[in-house]
Amino acid sequence: MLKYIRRKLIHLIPITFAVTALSFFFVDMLPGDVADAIAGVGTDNSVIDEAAIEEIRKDLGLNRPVIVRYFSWLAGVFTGEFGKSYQTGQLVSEAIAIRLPVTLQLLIMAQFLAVLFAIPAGIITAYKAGKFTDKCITTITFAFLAAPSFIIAIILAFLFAVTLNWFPATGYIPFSEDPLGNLRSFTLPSLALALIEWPILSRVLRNDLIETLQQDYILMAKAKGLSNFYILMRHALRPSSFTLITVIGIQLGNLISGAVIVESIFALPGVGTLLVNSIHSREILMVQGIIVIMAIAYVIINLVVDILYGVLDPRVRE
Amino acid sequence: MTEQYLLDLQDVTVEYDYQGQHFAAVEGVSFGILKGETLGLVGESGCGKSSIGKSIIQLPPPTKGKILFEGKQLSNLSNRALQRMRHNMQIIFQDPVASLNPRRKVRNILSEPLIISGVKEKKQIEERVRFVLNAVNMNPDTTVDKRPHEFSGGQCQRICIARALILEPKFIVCDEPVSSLDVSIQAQILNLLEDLKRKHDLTLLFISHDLAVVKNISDRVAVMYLGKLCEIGASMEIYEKPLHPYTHGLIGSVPSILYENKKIRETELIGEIPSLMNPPSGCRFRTRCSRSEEKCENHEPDLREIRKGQFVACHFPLEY
Amino acid sequence: MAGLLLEVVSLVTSLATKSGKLNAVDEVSFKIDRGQSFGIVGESGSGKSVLSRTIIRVHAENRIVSTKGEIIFEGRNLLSLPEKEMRKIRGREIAMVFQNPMSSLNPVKKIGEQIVEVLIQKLGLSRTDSRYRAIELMNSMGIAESEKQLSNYPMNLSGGMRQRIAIAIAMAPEPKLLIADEPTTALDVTIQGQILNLLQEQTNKFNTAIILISHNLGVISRYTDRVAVMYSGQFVEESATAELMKNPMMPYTSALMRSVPDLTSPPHTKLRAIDGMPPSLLETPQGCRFQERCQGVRDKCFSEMPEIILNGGDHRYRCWYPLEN
Amino acid sequence: MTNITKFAQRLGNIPPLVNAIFTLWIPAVWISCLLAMVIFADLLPLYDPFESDFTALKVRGSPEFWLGTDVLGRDIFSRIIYGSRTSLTVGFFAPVCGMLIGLFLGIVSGYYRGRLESLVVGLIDIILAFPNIVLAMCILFFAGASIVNLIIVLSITSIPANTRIARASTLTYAKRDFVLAARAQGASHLRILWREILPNIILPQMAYILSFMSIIIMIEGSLAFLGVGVPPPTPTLGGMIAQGFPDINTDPHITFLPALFLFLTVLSLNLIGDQLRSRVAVRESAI
Repeated sequence: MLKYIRRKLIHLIPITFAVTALSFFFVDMLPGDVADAIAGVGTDNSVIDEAAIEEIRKDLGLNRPVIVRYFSWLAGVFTGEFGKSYQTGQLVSEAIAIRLPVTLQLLIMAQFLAVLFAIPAGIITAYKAGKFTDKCITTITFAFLAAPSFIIAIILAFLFAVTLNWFPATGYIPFSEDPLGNLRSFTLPSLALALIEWPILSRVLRNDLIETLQQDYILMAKAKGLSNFYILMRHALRPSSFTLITVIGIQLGNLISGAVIVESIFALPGVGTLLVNSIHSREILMVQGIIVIMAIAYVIINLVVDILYGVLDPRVRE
Repeated sequence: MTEQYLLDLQDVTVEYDYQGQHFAAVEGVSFGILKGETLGLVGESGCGKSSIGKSIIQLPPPTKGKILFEGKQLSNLSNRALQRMRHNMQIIFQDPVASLNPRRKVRNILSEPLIISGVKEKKQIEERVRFVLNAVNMNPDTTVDKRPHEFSGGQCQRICIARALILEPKFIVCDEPVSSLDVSIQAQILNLLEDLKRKHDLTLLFISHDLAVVKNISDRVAVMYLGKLCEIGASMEIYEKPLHPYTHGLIGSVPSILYENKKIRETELIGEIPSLMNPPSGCRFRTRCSRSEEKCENHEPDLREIRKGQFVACHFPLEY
Repeated sequence: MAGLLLEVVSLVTSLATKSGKLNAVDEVSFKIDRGQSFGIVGESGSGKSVLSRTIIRVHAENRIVSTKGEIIFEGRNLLSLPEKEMRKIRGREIAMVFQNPMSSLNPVKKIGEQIVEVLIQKLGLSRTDSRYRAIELMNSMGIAESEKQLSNYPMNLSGGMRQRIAIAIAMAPEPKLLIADEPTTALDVTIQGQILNLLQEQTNKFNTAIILISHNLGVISRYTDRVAVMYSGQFVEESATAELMKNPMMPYTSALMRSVPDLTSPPHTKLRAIDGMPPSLLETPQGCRFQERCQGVRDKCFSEMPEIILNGGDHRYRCWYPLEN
Repeated sequence: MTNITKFAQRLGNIPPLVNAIFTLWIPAVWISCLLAMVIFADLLPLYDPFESDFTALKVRGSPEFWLGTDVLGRDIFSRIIYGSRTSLTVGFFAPVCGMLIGLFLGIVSGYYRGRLESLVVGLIDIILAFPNIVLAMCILFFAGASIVNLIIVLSITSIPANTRIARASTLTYAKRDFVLAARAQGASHLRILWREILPNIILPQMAYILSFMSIIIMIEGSLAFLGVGVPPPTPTLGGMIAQGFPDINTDPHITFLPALFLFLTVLSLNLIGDQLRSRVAVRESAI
């Protein structure tokens, strides 16, 4: 098992390296840099002052070779030092740190709800495969699969906030101030994310379970005279959950993407809204910082998923 | 002696890497096959018999040792020369369904070897395809435009044999060609192979785990255990008077149909086959051998000729 | 302890496949006594596996199954039992060993867990008791270091060892009937003997009757008391094993025996192959199902299906013109 | 005794609640009509999607404006058609490019294995590490939002899934004996890839393309909604939804009509894709 984790960790190093390099370069290589932005190039009423831009470049160290800049930036990344916002002067790390808990709470609640819906739905549809219950649930999953997150979010907001007024449409209440209000403010956003995630998970679980239920060892378990429920839970569920776990890992990127949209619809002050705002105000360092944090988070969470995989399936540990 | 072998294996070793572990599936195996004979290669799973078959057709080539075909060392050949040499050596696999591409028609499957070897004329290709289909007792008119899934396992194996024959090879490796077939179909394929061998002057290496099948088709038989050759000799001799305790045990463990007048040799080999990753020292069979002594643990037995043409790798061969 | 254990009467099992409905088992009747060893031999697709799985009501085929006839086990018709009752019989009274021990053990559950769950659920033992019992069982199956093996996963064991575990699981509740569906086909020939001997020893010990299914005439001949030959979903011949091997009446049985190469005959003996292929179960011919491949076929074979009939003693066969020996 | 098998008797894709008329033909008709309208939009008697009628702001559906007008008094139906044009253009070219690249990477890495495979797998991991919408947002905003850029970005995001599918099926086929048999006949690797492997994996792969199209259309909508897609005044479905969102309690139709169109289009593509996949799967299992 340790060997397995070590192998996964070693795999992580080049990926992390590449991910940080890409985060840096693709923002860096794009036309228009921080200096342009500060000088106002690209905005409608800008007067291009080459000398001023050059001055700003020098100040920011932008005239150094790109490799040097990358490594100094990378060193910054590992010490949590991403630079400063040139508009407000706020530290990038600080701005992210304030907003990260909001996004994390949203992601965790959404993931929890998605799994909570998906596992029973997957089990029921696989067990009743081809029957009426299966057809009903799978038809519903189909409808949700076709709805982009922003449409689901809008419908939820329209129904439960605007029309029924059960939950707040926008706004964020910190957990420390009002725990119940905090959960209420997170209900609709996390539900919106969960609703786009669960049909995928449920379908994956259903297909894998159906395949597992055809295996010889399930027949053997039946021949042992075990009950169907016991076989389903104790023999079939675990070997059927591997794809589910992999898919949760892969879907994480989509979940984060969804979070960006949902945060801006429900006006949650998370990393997503920060990213959207930073892009619109050309806060390049902020954008870089957010992207690299998202990418590293993705890599680390996938490592956790891989390890979980190893815990559940003795075959991959070898 | 060596010259008259059509195929000569000298000290062949085949190594693989599996999940970070390096091991030899075949270690230091030497034998030759005479022109026109059928050599049977028997052994249980993991003994390396299939690896030998594949190393002869250089897929992959052996990691150590030489394989000579008509006196030419195969691993020294350039790609182009090897390509030409492949006409002379073909292979038939165990699972006939898996060895035919499901998306291609029989006509395309059979003409593929001709096209690769540079035959361009359509008419000539068509003629050859019809000829080999007839040779394996299949009606060309009803078969050429079908795809493999429209045939039964036995028919698919006939198509595989036809494909192997189409380049008029001198030598065919038959890698468990009847193991996945039903007994009634198995006999048809075995008879077909015998026929073709006679008609087309073929030399066969017949790999199988089924001792009765091997005895029926082979002139000589080689027995392998855990990557090593234990015994080789004339088919009749090996089965009547095996020298190696493993050969003896193997033959004894085949359950045969009880007739009143037939004698049955009942022996049961104890224990399990050891792992190839970590083979026993000395003689590899010693962990399951009732005759094993200290010498077997420390010294690996060499292959030596005990009776004329019958070689055995054992310190204490059986006596008769 | 002799006496009738199982009686199958006119059993028909139909499967709905993509290309239509077919009778995988067609009008099969037989009896098994307590402690008897009953062999079923046949080629692939002859219906022997479907037959055995109908008895224990465990189907793998991903198709709709319907059954007719009677399966009377100790006086009760299994076919009319509700699933809940049937579950009590499965694994307790009737157990099963599958062909491939590589796939019949759950790859992500520890060996110990897979044995113990039967002991707990079927015999009502406590967790600690069942652990001891599991070790005992594994010892009697010839498994070395059984205590250590409990916490192993199936992938760490060889095929032979896995099949021993499967037998241990099947024999744990000392069932009255054990169904062994090609139990050694996936194993090496030297291991095959060990496993079959173990099965024989265990079933003798508890007077368990066994249905041994195999395509290998040698195995059937050596390990069974009675044997039935299946062809195209039907029993075509049934008798005491020694009698059948000596005096096959049905041309198919005889041809089957002759098409197998024999260890005692010299090399290059011409095999007597059976021409053609078994008929498709979707469109079985009128009359005898072996008609197309039979050497002694006559007009009547094409028009009328022969009934399976008794020949004086207890040798039954389905043929209009049986062989004379 | 008809339910001996209590367990799953049917494998495969989603069993439709209703029959093929609803799961295949109605979606197909929907997509065909939409496609026709989108292609011939310029010839149809539609309002100019850019022209505002300030006398008719935010009106509901009427004989004059079928689906009503938006905040700026532009005809919603006409804007939906022109907006779908953007969605479908991107939704067609991006998955096709992504599939071609993914197919190539998947086959090559699955067949040659070794270092090449680790490299491709690493590349996929790297692409996946950037959430697709976030990646697209950044590139589009800094490089400029145009249809071509949109297609490039979305092609990149659809490479990983395509590569995985192609690699997985190549791995299963490359192990089969017919590949070994081809090598024994002396076929070159290139010939084996082309004649033996590609024909086997291309069809299952193609069956996924409609599903990828629907995903890309959803992403395109999301980007437009966030205001980083094709810039206004070019109509886009996502942009229309975003524009109507502030007035959702008074004039929900401005938001929900384009949303409904987007939803139905994606749903239709998914349904047809699923049918296609299950048909290919049936053919596979027959082989």
